[in-house]
Amino acid sequence: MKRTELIVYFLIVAFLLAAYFFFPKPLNFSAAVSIIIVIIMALAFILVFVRTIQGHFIGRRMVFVFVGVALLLPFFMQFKLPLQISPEVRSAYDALVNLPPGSRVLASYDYDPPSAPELQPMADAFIKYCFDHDLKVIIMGLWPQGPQQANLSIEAAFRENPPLRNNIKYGVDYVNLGFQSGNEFVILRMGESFKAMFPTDLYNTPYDSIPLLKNIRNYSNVDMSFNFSAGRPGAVEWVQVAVDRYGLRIASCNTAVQAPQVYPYLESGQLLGLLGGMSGAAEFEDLTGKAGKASTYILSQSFAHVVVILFIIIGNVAFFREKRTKVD
Amino acid sequence: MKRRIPLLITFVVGSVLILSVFFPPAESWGEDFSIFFDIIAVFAFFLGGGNLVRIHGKKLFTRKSDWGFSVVTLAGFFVMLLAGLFKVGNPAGMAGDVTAAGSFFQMLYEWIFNPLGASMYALLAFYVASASYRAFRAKNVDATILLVAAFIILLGRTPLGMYATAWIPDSFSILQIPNLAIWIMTSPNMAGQRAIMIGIALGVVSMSLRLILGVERTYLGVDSE
Amino acid sequence: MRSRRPPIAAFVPSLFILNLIPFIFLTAVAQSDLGTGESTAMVSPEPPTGVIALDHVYDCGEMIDISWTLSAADTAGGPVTGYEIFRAEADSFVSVSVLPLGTNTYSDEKIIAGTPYRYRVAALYTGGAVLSEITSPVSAGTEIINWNLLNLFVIGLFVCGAVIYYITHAKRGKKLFIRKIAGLEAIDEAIGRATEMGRPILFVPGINDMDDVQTIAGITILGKVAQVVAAYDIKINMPVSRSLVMTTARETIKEAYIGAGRPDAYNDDMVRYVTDEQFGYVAAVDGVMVREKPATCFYLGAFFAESLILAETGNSIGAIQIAGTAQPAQLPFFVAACDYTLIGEELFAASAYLSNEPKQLGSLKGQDVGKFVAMAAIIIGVIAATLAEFGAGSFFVELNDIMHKLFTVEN
Amino acid sequence: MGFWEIFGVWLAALLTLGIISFLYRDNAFYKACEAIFVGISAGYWAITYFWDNLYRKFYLQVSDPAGTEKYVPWIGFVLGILMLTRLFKKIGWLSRWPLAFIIGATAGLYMMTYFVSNAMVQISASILPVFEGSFGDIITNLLVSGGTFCGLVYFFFSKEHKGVFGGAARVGIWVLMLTFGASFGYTVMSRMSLMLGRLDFLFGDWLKLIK
Repeated sequence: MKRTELIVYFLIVAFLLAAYFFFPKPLNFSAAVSIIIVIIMALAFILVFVRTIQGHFIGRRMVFVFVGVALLLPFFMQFKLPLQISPEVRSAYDALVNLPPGSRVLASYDYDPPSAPELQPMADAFIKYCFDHDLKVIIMGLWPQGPQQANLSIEAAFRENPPLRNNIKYGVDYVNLGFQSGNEFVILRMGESFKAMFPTDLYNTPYDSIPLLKNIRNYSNVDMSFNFSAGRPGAVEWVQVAVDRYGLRIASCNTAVQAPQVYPYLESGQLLGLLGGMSGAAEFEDLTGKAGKASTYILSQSFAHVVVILFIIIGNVAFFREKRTKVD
Repeated sequence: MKRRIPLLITFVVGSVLILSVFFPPAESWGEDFSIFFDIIAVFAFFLGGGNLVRIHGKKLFTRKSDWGFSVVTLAGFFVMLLAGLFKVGNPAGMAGDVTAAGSFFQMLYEWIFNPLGASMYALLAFYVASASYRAFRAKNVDATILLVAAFIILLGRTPLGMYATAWIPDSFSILQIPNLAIWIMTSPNMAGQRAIMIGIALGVVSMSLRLILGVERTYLGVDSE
Repeated sequence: MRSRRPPIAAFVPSLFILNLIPFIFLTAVAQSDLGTGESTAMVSPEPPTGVIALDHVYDCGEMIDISWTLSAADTAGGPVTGYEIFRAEADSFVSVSVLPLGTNTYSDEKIIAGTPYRYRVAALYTGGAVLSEITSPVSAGTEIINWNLLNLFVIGLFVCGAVIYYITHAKRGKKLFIRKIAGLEAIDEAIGRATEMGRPILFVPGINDMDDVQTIAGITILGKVAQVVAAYDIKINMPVSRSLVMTTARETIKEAYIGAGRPDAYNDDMVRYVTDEQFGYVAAVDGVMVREKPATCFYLGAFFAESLILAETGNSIGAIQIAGTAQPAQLPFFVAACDYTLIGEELFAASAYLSNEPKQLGSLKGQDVGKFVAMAAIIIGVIAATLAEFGAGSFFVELNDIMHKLFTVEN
Repeated sequence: MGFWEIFGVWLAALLTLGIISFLYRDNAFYKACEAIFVGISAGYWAITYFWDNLYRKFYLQVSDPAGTEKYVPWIGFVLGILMLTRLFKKIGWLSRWPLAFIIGATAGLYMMTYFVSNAMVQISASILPVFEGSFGDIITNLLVSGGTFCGLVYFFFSKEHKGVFGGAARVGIWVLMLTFGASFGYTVMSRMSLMLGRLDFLFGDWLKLIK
């Protein structure tokens, strides 16, 4: 290993340790600092642009640095991206708002950690809203890791509003039924009986001894459903089985990649609403009035997105510059 | 002989499964195959896992360069194996599910397996940028179309695209970048996907027939007779 | 592909019966309502009529289809809230399912083949239910042949027949023209480059097991690549993520070496198992790439998110990269980051193309016939549908109908 | 937080950094992470194979007194044993039987699956009236039908791409490129969010700099 490289590693470790022990927590940049950072980034881009025109092309590592910085720094910034609430998010929110207190909402967590950056903020905002407005939540998962993700949402809600920890009771205000394998067949059989699919909850408590589930036999006993899904099984299966066969009222929360497949169901009215990708999550957070992760994430994502767009432009500048050099 | 029997097996099994679609009583045979396959895969793993242990063991004993990392690999493999086979620390003992929360196996999964996998996956954020930088260049007509499509879609997904083309009157709203992006995704994109999918289907039909009829047989290896 | 429906009745039967109790009770109430007509303030709506139960055709005795005419009171704002299906083996009716309003069909899958059942349908309304007439007994039977799939059979037979015809046709020595496929033309060049540079070749057959046709396609191409590799004595490095793929790949490479007359040069270590885990495998292959710096990388098989990780790492070491997959979602990444990409169908055609055997090339001609059928179907179908829309005569309406029937696979 | 939880977070954080360091270049830190990952994940899959496939799909099925179709797992078992004959030189050729079985079955099964879901369904979905709706819709319909048609022309193997045919193939390639560009651009955003998850872990759960 070269000496300079060792020094760099050492500096990185030193920085991280310093961050761990000495930095203020949480770290927040003031608005002025944030603006300065954005300006510095813009200047850096202009520099790269000029250098490229001069014939000095940057390598892939430089691209990595720009993407990394664009993704990381917005975490500490206090900006808020101006959001235009899209109608499908609005209608999902309205459906939730119109539920009277005490209504029962089924929440299916059909995703795993890799999709969490997009879906977790939606789920967190949803759980917070339900707990604040006395909606009873029945959680389940068609993906093995879904119920764990739900517990993270609940933990986040408690952390943000500690008194809830005493007011919200497991088994009365919410319940986590756990995971059941079988994809759409689970949805189908739940149309007959939840209990047949979930004889016990996540913690092996029998279905019948959970107060919240006393009068809940199947979809006809829940008032609405939210589905957080990253693929198959997910929103499409819920619509095809639970909505079409059993008339469940459902709003769906999807990753950006999956959203286009779900849009047709929104247009046909089979879905009450749709939250798509990070922007959907941020808009939903905006509506519930609790800025959460998505409001930060969307900033990072937009920054990185712009970086990619700018690099495509720079790449083309580099290409034409190179071509001209060859002709010369 | 040693080659003819396998060819016969391929032919019989393949054609029976093709025809089973048309006969309701035989409909479930495809699923039986997946059970066979899952069980065969276990035995195959003896060969694969054995190969892993052998390669790293050899590196270790011959003290090849980087043999230290082979020790780590072997240690990881056997620790995971023991933790899973004997369900170490499982709250429900041997009766519990192997991935039960609190078991040593699950802890290793959460602390090591998961962060490593997620980080490897996350590298894509950087690679997607470097690939766009390098590949989306207007080198020729094909590459330019690739570039333009990608660029419009990228712009369409940021507020930038909206502001840049907000001046276009509503009667030509299709030309506004966000609408254009949606149109590309739903129309030309669909045409391309369809052509690819139909092509794939025919390619699979043709290759399957070559395999079933024994025209393609490289995979069968050597006839030592 | 149709799959066997899991036996739903087998699912927690005891709980199921418990759940029926309220239904039976409800039914009893409903019947008494009919008799006295006084226990609810509301007038009971009209019952569903014309209930018919039929054995679901072309299955293994798994289903009985029930259909009925909606209750006359099933209107927007009307009293009916839904329907409930009841079934009886002997005398006592049990509830099978509750359905939303506006439904007039149901397929009962919780049955035993051969047992006769009778059905009746209740229209539910707030405060009670009204029952339809009872159907005559029907039992689910097994049909040997699924005539619903006749169209699939005919078209499939035609396409397969074309492939087989050209395979046998080519055997008789008829010369066939096959266009150049850039990615495959490049294979020789890519291997030649490895020879010149004295660096190894990396071959990645995707991350799926042998039960995926794409992996098999990758392995068949490996067979052709290995022939060249064996002839020039280049090092081939093949980390794999599935044990079965490892054994198959070994057989394939060994075959090539024996074919080249150099069985001693073959070594089992050319193919090695890494791990089944997607990203663990990618981490290891990335390591191999940056350490051994292969001159050429092949990615042929089923790929998922790792496609771009592999292709970008391969690009950073300056390797020539030839990729091919039938995962439509990953093709863009390969096209962007690799030198050559076999797009979908080309992946499956590759081994035939490379073999240069008339029989194999014949199969390519055969699949072109399939494409021709597809193109013709689209053109005729679109024209017929368009003209039918314009009312250009009953011929086009019928043609449109036929085209749809021909290419719609019923389940 | 207890000691073990803090330990777990630190371990996960270090492993995350190790993998990310690969972006700069290969190094000892990455090699260690790679070695751990390979070992742990191979062990994980071995265990999955054991409990899920061998125990649940084989042992529990054949030992279930009420089970029907018990012979099904046994056939798999015999084929699996044949697979292991590779280890012995003399009877090693027997291992080709299960292989031939798998390849035959995969070919047969996939042929029908792909033919139905990729070819038949897509063709029947393409059969639509073109001149319907607004002017824009008509253009779109024409483009979708024409694009599919030209895309298929591109895949033709047995005819040289010359003249009108070549022109159609050329358009076909453009349609494909449009498709690839669009799908690529579409995925960029979600790929970015993958890294957000890791950064949130590093700077939130580990360093606690993010709320």
